[in-house]
Amino acid sequence: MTIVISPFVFGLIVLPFLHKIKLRFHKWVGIVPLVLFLTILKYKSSIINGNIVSEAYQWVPSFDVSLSFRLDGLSFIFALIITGIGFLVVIYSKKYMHSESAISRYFSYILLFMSSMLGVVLSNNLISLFVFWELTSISSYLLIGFWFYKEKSRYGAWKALLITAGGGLAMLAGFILMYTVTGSFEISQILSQKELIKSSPFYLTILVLTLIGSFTKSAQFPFHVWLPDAMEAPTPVSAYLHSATMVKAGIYLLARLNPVLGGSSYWFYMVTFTGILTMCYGSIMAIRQRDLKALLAFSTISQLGLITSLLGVSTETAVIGAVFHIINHAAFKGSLFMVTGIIDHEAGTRNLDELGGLGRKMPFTAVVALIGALAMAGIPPLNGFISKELFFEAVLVDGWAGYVLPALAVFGSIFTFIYSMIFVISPFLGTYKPKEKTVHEAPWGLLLSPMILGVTNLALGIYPKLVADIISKGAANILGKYVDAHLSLWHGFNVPLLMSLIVISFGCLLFSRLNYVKHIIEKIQMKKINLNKLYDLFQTGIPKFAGFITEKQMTGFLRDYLVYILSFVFLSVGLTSLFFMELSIPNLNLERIDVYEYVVAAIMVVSSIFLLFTRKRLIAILILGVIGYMVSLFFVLEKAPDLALTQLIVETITLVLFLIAFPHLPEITEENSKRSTKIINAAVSILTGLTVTFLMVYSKAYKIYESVSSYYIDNSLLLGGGKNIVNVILVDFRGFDTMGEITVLGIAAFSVYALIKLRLGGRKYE
Amino acid sequence: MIEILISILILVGSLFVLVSSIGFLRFRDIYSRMHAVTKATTAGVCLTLMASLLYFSSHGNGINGKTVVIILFLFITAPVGAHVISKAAYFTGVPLCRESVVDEFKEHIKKP
Amino acid sequence: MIQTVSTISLVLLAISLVFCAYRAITGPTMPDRVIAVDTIGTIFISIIGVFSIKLNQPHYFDSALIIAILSFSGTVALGKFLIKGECFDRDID
Amino acid sequence: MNSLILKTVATPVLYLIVSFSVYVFFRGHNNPGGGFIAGLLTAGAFVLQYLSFDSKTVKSNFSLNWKKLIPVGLILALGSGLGGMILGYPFLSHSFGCFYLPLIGELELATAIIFDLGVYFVVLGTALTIISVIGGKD
Repeated sequence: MTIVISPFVFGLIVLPFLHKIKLRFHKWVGIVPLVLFLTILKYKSSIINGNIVSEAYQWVPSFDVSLSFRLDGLSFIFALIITGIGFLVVIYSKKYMHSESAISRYFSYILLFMSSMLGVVLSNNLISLFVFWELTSISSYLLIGFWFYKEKSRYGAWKALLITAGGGLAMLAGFILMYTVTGSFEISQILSQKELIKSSPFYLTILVLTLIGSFTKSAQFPFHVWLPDAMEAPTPVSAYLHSATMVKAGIYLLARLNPVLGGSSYWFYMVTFTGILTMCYGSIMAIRQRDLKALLAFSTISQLGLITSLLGVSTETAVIGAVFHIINHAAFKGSLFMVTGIIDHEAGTRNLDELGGLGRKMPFTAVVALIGALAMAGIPPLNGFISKELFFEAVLVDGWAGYVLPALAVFGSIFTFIYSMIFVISPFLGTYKPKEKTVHEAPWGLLLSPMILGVTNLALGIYPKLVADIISKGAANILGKYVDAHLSLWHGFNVPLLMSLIVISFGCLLFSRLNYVKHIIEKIQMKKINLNKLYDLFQTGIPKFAGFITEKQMTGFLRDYLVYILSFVFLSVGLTSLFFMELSIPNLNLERIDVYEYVVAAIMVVSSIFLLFTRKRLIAILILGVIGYMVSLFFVLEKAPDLALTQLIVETITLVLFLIAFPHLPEITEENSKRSTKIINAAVSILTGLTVTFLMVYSKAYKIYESVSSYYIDNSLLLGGGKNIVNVILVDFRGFDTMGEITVLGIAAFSVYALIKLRLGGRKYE
Repeated sequence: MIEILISILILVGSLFVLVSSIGFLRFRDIYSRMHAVTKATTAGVCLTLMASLLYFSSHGNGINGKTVVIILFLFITAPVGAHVISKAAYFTGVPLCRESVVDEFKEHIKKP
Repeated sequence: MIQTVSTISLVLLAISLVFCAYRAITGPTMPDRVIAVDTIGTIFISIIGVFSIKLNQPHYFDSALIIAILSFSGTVALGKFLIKGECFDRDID
Repeated sequence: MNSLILKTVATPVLYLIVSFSVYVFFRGHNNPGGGFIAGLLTAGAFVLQYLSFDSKTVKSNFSLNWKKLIPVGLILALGSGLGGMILGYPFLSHSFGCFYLPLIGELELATAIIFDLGVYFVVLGTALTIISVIGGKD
């Protein structure tokens, strides 16, 4: 718990405060992630021998939502990645952003993100997971839109927020459905009742909703549009959020809920094929990009697709491969993004056409870039190769999928190989194009973190056993049974090795004919149904549609509003009761009504009919007065003194108000409204009248719920200390409602005052 | 004994009210109607209230002051109301009925 | 004895109420209608008086008093309105 | 035109009505009455004032600014609610007790009365703000 909250507290409260008192503290902000990294590492031994560290804090006991945290194998790996990469990014961005003025704001956002990401990974309660999930979306919005004066970054930030938050909502719906099925939000309980969910009728809906949530977050095929635009963020942010951690939240969710939702054929087809499809799509698009960061963005999409497909297969090797690749991807993609940052920082541009021959100028960066790219391409000495092997091995599934999947996998990996080559060769080799800035080796601050990541790539490649035990623990959590991961660089001659050879050979071949390949892709690229256009259409379409509706409805005539409201009342109440409730004419015990009540009722009916045909407004007011008095007389006859009092006073005050307002009202013009509006008005009013009478009669006759008045009768004196039940209810039992009502009254008075003053102000009163 | 007195009061009161409303119905112009209505109805209502005062003092828990207040209030407000309405009627130019003989108010009236 | 008498008087009052309502609706001139509404208020008070006797419930006199008060202010407002077209005038010296 | 009769009657009637509304207010807990009705009653009384005198004199007689009543009422209501919370009860919980006042004798008061007073002021403030704004254009 303290792990999650500390960056939160530090980021949001401490940094701005320090910034105010001009203490340039952000030099040492790196300590926070480092300390966190070490504390999590401390738990390593306890995680290995299997016991789970968990803490819980009551949050909303009535909905049994609690802030409960749980550290097991899977979340241990993710927590390490978040804090480790976080630490490296913070060091990197200290150098990268030092020219930036609002650097403390930048670091508080980064820390906000770190704590919300830790929250997602560590939380054991679905609702707290959702809350942190949305917090990550918000912090990514803030970070992408960091340079808010740039229109592009605002657009990218908004797009990212819209899509991820939208997906989040669907996911919340899924969670609540899960709650209805299993009866608890705690993930540990849900995991233990997985049969219950699998067999429940809601299984498919839960699956689809949760998948939408994770696919939007991990930028899978239909929802990937926001990631390329998110590249407007400062490069360290892209390195941290949009490669290593945030986009992996969706993957984490898939992994965490795998035992519950996984295993069925729906899961296999949906997840695996979206994954493979995203992988191929991402890698193909990556080749066409001219901007280095865009290339990396699409490569992230394809790598995420790869992991999702592995989770889709969810056999033992697949899951081990997925977890291992999560670590590798974080490592090499982080270093590649930082390298791009260095190039951008040094050479001033990220455009591939203008870059070339930087290798001689920046040897170290070139080496680091080479390690990262080779890892991404899956060349033997590096960790990328092992996870690629596992990927190929896992993809060899039985059944017809066993043929399609490997083919697509190889196809995707070929393109992955190509864009990794592009990343290394075009900026660093080739002819040097002179820049206005003299290009020289990056300062140490910038180079340190990518170097560390590069080293980890190499280390994991050569000696994977280093992380084997954590991975087996993580995989065990995903599959829900004991798993022993034996990772080794060399698996001997088998089909995956063959597939890798094909990938490498084809890759080199196609790379040499790159422009030709690009030309082909250009042609088959469907111009019309571009997803981005779809998003923009969605963006502009909705306001226009809303405008259309309001215009149609807000005609300015009070009459039309009434017609809309009343017809809605009739439709919703009248029709539903007609169709859904078995209706029999209830027996109205008429004999109880005395004779003079009929007289009063008759007067009311006659005067209201007369009201219809009055021409002069004053008479109408008077008749209204009469009707009001009759109603209060009814209250008296029905022995309800309180109501009678209130009705009387309100009646007369409104009478006076009408008279006061009279000079302001326009004369009753002879409404020559056409017959059709008259008919509509008549029809609507009659129907509403019928509905209301029906409701009164029906509610009187059928007692569905026993009336609550008995409760008030017997203890209004005991608890409220007053014999007048109505007043005791008003003031004591339902005090809160009365509080609301009087506030509304106050607001009404002020608004009337403001409106009148406004209108009068406009017209100079003599 | 009290019972008889109360019932007489109630009956006389409601008769007064009935007579005044009949008058209200039959008279020809506003001014005479006002005579009938304000005077008789107020008298009728006061009688009924007196009856309820007596009734509650004998049956209920002592004389409740409200009836007295109502009677007092009616005595004050009825004539004032009638005065305002007649002034309004006169100034808005409601004609006196044909039979009316003299209209002293016309001379010393100045248009508002 | 009291019950029967109060019912008779209630019926009488109801009839007079009908007459006033008739006058309120047809009433040739505006002041007629105002007076009609005022008398309806006053008759109302007597109905409440008789009714409370019938039910032996002294609680209704509050509403009766309020009717008296407020029908008076209604009449005055209507009167002023008829004359001047607006009830609240700003300042008359 | 403002007839002299109306002016003379208006003030005594005002006092009558206001005293009646105070009576109704305090009696509210046990039999018909309460903050809402009392508020409206006093508003009615002041309407009569506005009717008989013009708004200038009314403003001079009663220097009360109606708009100020509304926040006062709301604070009272909120205060009585918060009072309960200070003692640890949930928001807006009321208690009642019997007090022996030397003059009046045994009196049974409920804290809800304060809440009712808040309602009284808000209702009074609302009604009169609206009426005075539309009518008096002060």
